[in-house]
Amino acid sequence: MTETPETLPDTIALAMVNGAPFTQIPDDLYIPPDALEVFLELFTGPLDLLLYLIRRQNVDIIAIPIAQITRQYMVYIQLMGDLKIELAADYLVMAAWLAEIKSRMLLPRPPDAEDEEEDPRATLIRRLQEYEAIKYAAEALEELPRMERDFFSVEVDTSMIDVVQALPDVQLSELLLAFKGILKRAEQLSHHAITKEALSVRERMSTILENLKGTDSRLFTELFSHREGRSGVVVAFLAILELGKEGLIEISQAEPFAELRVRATRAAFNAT
Amino acid sequence: MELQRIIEAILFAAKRPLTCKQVQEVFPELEQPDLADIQAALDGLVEAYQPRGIALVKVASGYRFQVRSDLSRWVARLFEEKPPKYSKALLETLAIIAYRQPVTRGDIEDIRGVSVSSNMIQTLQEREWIRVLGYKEAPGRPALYGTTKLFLDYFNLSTLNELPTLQALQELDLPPITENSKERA
Amino acid sequence: MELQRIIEAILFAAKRPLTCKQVQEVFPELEQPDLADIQAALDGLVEAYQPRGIALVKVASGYRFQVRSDLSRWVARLFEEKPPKYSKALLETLAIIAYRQPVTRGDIEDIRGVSVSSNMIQTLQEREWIRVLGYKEAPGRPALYGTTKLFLDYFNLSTLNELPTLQALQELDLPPITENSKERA
Repeated sequence: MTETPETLPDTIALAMVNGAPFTQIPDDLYIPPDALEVFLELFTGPLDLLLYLIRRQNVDIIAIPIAQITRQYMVYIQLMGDLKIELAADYLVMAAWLAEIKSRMLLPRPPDAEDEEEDPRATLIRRLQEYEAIKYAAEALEELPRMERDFFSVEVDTSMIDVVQALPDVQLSELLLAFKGILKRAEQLSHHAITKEALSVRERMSTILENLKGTDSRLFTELFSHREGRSGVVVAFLAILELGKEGLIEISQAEPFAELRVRATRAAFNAT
Repeated sequence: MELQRIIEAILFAAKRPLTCKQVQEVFPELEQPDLADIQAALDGLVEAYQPRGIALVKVASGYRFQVRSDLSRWVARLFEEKPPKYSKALLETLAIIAYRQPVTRGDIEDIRGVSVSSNMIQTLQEREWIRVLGYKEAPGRPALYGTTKLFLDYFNLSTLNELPTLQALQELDLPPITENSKERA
Repeated sequence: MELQRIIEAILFAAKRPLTCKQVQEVFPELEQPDLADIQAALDGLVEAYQPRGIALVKVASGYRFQVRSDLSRWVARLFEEKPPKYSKALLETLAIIAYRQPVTRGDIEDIRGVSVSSNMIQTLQEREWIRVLGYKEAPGRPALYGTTKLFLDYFNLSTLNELPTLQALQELDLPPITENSKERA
């Protein structure tokens, strides 16, 4: 903190206070008026300014000379106001508080009240101490070695590294849940009901279409496997009927009692 | 040795390749080392990093540190992002194809009541979970989709019959899938 | 030694500090080394880089390589921009959050004796030095702020305990008012 001259020649009016020339400067307080604004910017708030005033007296916070500090503080506030320097409301709040403490200390107190009522200085001192601790902590923080100033991050080139992006993972339950949702919605839509067909028929439909792929046609009987037993044959049969109904296959008979032949409809299999 | 340490720090912090000349210019004017000394320091660094997991290499625009190529398969895993999640729409589409195959896109749209994007179909095809079984004899000759063997494998099914029947499905009490339950597992 | 090389490459490529556990997770599930082995490799790396221009250090979110501080004056010249400066007000606010967390904005204002601008809180949040830990059960449910690991990382600390000790508050034993009010003014 910069040192400032102790006093001014007392003939020069420093400012006008309440219409009267203000020439008396409290001890240890002189700041050139045009530097007041800059001076105020040095402080982060009223507690900081108060601390400064206290520290300049070289006294301990605990032994804070309330009346004196309050007077000095008020002079600053007054000066700022007179010079039309916009002052944060926080400074005025502090001024009011200091004035209150001072007046309370001047009032005679009944002896029995002493225990209950806290010393009005205590709260102020407590706050000053608390603030001072933080002020020093902030200064220590500023001194701590830190990134971008005292340390620099290092980086190596990784552009040559190929990264294979993993594909989303799906649980079967998610799939079933999705289908359940569809069923629920479908039930509500009267125009489209999902027939509760056995899944095996749908699967067989896929298999049969697959089988017909790349061939001109197959014998009807080739589409069945006896190893599957009766139910397998029924499934295959239902699948063939369903495929026929959906126009995906054609079933033909060259002549009466000839074997049935099944072929995929013309459109079907020129892709994949 | 001190010069080497400084240059080493500069190259690591630079985040871009630096030439000998550029390294020199990082030094204040009056303290700039000779290019020959810088080159010697760089050569020393290349040597010093020989046994290490990273290497100082010279590329077109200068010297840079990079991960050694024999280690890139380990490092690559650092950059693998968590796989994205499929949309509900995509799962529905896949479920319809699984249960109702062979189906056309139109069929899926009818069932879902909303249009199905080509993107979604493409994603499922790229994943090789669905394929075109054929084309339907109908205006526009729409493709008929079905699931693949890979689909069954992925979901650990040996046949589609292992999927719950519609009846069973409606009775099934599936826990809702939440983001968390999957990630924290 | 091979493990050390792999971990070295991973740490250099990561662009952020990694913990032992995070290093382990970079390895494929079946090839994950023991944490003890990883720790040994890390210790070995710290040692190996002792004479070099960069150092492997442990900060709050893990291990990272960084330029040694004695070389920072050279490295700083690489960057045209000056390192950001932080105002006293911002540092005070940050100090209160660091030492007194969890705190509300009201608490900060009480200690500093001035109102705290939203801007300042926002700046600290954008730097990811502070975050909302929760909300206080009080009128208006004000946010409770605390510092992040990134804050510690930035200041090269591994835990909050490494912050400089806060000046202890003196015991209050006030002299009686009567004496004090007759001040030497």
